[in-house]
Amino acid sequence: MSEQEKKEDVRIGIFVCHCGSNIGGLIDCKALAEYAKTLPNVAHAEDNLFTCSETGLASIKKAVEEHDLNRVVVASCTPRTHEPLFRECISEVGLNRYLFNFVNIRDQCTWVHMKYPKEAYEKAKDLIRMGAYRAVILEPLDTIIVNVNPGALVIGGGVAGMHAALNLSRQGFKTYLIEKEDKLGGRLNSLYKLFPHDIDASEFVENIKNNVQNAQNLEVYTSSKLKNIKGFIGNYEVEVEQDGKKINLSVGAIIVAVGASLLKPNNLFGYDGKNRITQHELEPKIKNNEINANNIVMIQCVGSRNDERQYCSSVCCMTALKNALIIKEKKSDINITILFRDLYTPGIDYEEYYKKARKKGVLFIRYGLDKEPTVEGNQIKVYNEYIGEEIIIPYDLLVLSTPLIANDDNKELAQILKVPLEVNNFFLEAHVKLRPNDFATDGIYIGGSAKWPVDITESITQGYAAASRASTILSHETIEIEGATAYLPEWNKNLCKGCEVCINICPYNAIKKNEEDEIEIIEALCKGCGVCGAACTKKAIIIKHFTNEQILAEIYAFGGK
Amino acid sequence: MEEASKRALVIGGGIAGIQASLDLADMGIHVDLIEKKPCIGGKMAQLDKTFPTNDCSICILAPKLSECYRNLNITLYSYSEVQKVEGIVGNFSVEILKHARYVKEDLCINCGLCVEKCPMRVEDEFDRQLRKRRAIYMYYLQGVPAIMTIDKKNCLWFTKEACRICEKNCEKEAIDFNQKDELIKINNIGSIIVATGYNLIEDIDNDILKNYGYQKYRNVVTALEFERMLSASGPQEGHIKRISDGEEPKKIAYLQCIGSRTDRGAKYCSSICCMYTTKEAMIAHEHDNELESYIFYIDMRAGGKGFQSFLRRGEAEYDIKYIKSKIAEISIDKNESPIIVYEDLDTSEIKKLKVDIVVLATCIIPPEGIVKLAEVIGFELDDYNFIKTPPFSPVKTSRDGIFTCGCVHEPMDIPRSVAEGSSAAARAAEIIRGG
Amino acid sequence: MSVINFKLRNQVIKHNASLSYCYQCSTCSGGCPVALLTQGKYNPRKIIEMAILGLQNKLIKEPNSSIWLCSTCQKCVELCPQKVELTEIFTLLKNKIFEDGKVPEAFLLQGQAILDSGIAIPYSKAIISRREKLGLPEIKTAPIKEIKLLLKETNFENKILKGSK
Amino acid sequence: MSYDIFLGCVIPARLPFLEASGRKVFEKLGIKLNDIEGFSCCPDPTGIEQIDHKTWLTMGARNLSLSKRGNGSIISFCSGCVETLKGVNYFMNKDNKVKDEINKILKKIGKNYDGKTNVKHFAEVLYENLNKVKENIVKPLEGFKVAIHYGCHYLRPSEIINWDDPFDPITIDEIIKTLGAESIDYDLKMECCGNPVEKSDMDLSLLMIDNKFKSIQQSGANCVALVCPACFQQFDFKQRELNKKNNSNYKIPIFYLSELVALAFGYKPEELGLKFHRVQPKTLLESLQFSAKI
Repeated sequence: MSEQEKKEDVRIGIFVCHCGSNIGGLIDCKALAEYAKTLPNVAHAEDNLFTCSETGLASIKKAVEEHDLNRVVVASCTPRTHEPLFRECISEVGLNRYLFNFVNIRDQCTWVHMKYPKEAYEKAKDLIRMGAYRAVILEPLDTIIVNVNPGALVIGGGVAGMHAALNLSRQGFKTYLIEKEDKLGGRLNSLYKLFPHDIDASEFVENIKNNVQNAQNLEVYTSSKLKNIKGFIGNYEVEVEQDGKKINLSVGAIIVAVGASLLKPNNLFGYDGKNRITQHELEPKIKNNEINANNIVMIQCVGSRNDERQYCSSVCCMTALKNALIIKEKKSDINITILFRDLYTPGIDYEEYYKKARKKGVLFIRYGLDKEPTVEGNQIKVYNEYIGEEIIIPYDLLVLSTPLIANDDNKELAQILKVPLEVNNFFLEAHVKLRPNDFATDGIYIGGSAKWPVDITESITQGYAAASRASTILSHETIEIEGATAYLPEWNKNLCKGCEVCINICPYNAIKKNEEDEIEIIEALCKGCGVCGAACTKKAIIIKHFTNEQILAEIYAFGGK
Repeated sequence: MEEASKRALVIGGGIAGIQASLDLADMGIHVDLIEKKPCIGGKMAQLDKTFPTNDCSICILAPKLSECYRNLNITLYSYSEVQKVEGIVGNFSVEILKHARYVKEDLCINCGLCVEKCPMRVEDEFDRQLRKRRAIYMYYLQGVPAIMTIDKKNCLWFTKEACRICEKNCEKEAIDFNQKDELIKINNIGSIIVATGYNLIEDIDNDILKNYGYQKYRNVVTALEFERMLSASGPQEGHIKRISDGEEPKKIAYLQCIGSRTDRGAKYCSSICCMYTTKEAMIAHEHDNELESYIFYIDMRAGGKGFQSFLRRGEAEYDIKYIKSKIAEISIDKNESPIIVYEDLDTSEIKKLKVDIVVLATCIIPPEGIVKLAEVIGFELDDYNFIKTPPFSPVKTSRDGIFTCGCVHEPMDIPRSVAEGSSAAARAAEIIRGG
Repeated sequence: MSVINFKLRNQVIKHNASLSYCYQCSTCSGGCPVALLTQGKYNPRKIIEMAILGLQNKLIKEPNSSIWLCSTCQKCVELCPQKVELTEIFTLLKNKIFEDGKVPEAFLLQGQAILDSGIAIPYSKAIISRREKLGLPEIKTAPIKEIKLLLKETNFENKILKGSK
Repeated sequence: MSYDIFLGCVIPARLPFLEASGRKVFEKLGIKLNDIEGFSCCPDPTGIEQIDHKTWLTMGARNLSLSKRGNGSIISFCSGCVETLKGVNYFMNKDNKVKDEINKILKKIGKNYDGKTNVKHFAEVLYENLNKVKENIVKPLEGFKVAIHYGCHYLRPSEIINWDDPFDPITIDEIIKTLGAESIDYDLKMECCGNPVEKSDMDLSLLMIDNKFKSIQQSGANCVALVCPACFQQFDFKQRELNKKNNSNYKIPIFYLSELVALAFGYKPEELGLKFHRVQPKTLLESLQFSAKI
């Protein structure tokens, strides 16, 4: 039995954070700290305006030293964003990082009980007491150190994927780029010119493809699909299928850059693929000088920004402007009308581009979602809210701007990689704001339109960004991973009856049977989610850092008062 | 060719520069991070919450600030500016001017005693002049590094050779009036990332805000000022009050495109205002669920992830009224309540709307000092003095080995700034690793 | 229901390119003193949109067009974020109405006076004597023959006649 | 210093007393005004220009071509004339095609206009000679609480007028203050007086000036100063009409800027023909110890 379990040796420090007014604005943090002092084994308690600030961290360290603390409890926001910081902090003053307990009194207390300050205060007291009782029996744990394979897999050979792969290979990492089509380039292959500089798409894409072909450390597999994946951060075993044959690759990190697809506007605005076409179908016509219309009407947000598909696809306005401008440049007396809802041209170049389209005489008419244009024969009727009446526009070519949508096979890929999708089936990043190119799963990264519709410039940015994130792993020979894992201790092995429930239930494939037919947990793969421990009928599996005793201590602390 | 050295220089400690620094440091590349202000954090540190998740801004930023401070691969030079850049891609040497804080960094423990005793009251820049600070001060509460700074321009000792009360009260003897600005030279820099952020149009003298009565009418504030008013650690401690009389507002109007998308100011779109305005209206509504919000816009630009749903939520759950109309001018009534005249497009009627506060979504402009920095480093600027980047090389400048990220080259939101920070790090790493 | 008329639209743009930059933000209508007092009966933004769409019937053919309510105070011109020259565009449209012979009478009367005497207000006997009393010099205005010639050249004379019918 | 004086139509033929004060002021300042033979209507930017731009340009260019003595410098007491003449300059100099077209017509009467005649509003010249104005003051206008009405065409379109701030002007305020009077701010200071819409909607025109009067009355001003004969008529003539229509009781004395300058220069009200104002300024002047004899 470790020493820490003897209560007389346990000295807990409790830090109650105001989180500005997020917590302090609703409940009395000073009083909470005073309350904390009355709890058993608590040697010190204080409140801070922001415990996570450098000042707050300094006061934790100071208190650990002054009061000889060996457990630290912070009652504040959420472990999701702040646990690593506090763990790091106490380890800097010599405490094992797992002797820290996080009590969530913001997300799970003041935020959800905003309208009940009194009750929230009482709940915060309960939560702190529970946290303190659990802290008493926390145990020090070691982190797990694993080797890193300095290779990367990039899935998707479009503009984002190619840039990610190029960057990683130039950084010196062995990089594999797989593309499901028979050639690299993605949607760039089907475009004519690229906004906002009207650069020739084929020239641009050929140039990148050349760079990819000539790059050292970079292997390309076209007509290839990811079939299976095993392993964990730093050590992935990847199975790729190319033309029916299997290829096995070993990499340390994976980048998802599979791009997006275009919506086919079947049943929308009389789409017929002839004189009612999509922007995408318009491009080759412009390229081959096949436009023989005098009145062109473009409709924006076809199939997007509605109840079915709420989002703005963000590239269609610029695409329409580009195609309108190119047509106008070729033949200035063609009348082009763009029916839009909100013109999306943020930033410097795009707004300038919009203005250029106006300068060239493109006509813009706004419509509302509740009053969509209607196509009647060779004319379009649209309610013009600016003058409050319906307007008739004759047309001989109707062009529909349809949004980028998630690829059909995103679900399949997400399952293989065990990463989440959002409601529109785009991939879901770890944090919309601050981790835009990470997945919650370490070692797998995301860039480009696979995550959300973006234009080429931003695809490139994100390709590089994902490469950067991958490089933060690949640059190390070894990395530390979470020590709070599931664990089958020697002394519990006799309890295990080999029922394999844990193997079947583990979402990370972290449990298997070894040659002796015994359950073995691969700690590096385990995320400590706890389902195996909960499912184990014989209670053989222990979840480190969330042992039954620790959880029961919390429960008793709550009910036992 | 000489082997490229293992250092990178990042100029600007806002979220873009921080992300670039952290990525490079995590790749094992040493980073020298230069910040002009006394603390890193940039504009994001001044925000209350961030769209579209409405995360508390400083709460999600603070761990990153700490990481920058603690990471052994990052040397942080706060209150410092780049003076000179020599050399070529793969091997630059840089001279940095580190301004004297008149506080010994290794001794100050940010106990605050000096601040308490300082007799001077000075407009607080971080709080957008809505509050007073002292002549010795922490740049902001959660600032990193957590060290005091003496503002020489306002300190009685430097202006009148009197006082020195801070010195007498500092238990750590950290005050040092004899401290001098320091020139620091760093060699072996493989690549430089410029991330000096942005300013806002109210920061420079201009006519554009005059029509809206800004600085004439006390209840007309800019969005960043309002952000400070919302913030728990801001001048109103998280209770929104009218500046004129301290009353809680019941109606707030938000005006978009102030100084942007116009031939009379900046022609470009400031990119972020549509979203942050909705966010501010939501947060204000959370302070008081009877509060009415009106957003006056030209085009609602919400292309980012989750943005459209965010607007829908604003309308449905936070009672935000979106009105397509740009406001010509503002007047006030006897209570200093702003009066807005606008056209209701649905009816063509010209309506008057009296509100308690007007919030102006002012235009992002290039950061102060960018012209000088461009000369020092030798990269090109565009017509507006944003850093010029070539087509489809979003983080590259015109000079080899110099990269950029964040708003210093184009107005953008936080996710894109973060992605660009990583992106610039990737490009710099290519060079440093000889790729 | 009106049909877009690209011909008129392009004519106006050719005359004043600033029309195409209007993005209907309604700064003009919100800032217009007449729009406020007429509750939008006169609405500069709406007239501009009609010009953008080239709605001939509403702009030119309609008698008692609200366009004549513009006070030419030029506030909209100064406010417009896109520097659309509204007053000039309105002038062009009003000129077209004049060609069509449909201007308010007061304008015709002023035109007639100019046609008759070269000045908008003829000198009455009373005024001439008042001028003398005030010690003011006698005014020698333009030779009417010269003005008549000019107004024939600009076709002003014909248009006045057409309007007076 | 000398200018060719362009009187236009309204001032000499309807409000000659405004001309009287103007001439006196400039005489006192030693700025010579040359009378030129043969000017026509400017023509009116709110009238003729609105119905025929080309005619407006042609007649305006003819007028401008006549100014030779004052080195091609015209001064006018009327904001409308100034706008027309500056406007014609603007359009002719902006586009050579316009200049050629107009000169082709002018050729028929043996004239040509090079686009080089300089045009100034009299208030502009006063502001430029503010020191001289100051030197000539013998009777500062103490007690005059002046609601200034700049009038639209004195300021806008700023690209053509190219003088003072179109929304936040200072020049007339400065002149008023120099005279020793007080400039009183009022809510609708920058609003249009409504004169031009008289031609199409009299009620609207009355409503616009009525609002201005209300705002002026609230401000505590005891008189109005302005610089445009159209505005003058609107302000001076419409008070009685409004009183009749609305049972109001407006009696706000309206001064032309030149009249106030002349009073400060020591001219007697009777020399200036102030009696021809419809709203008699007599009571005000008496109360401020100015000669009662009007």
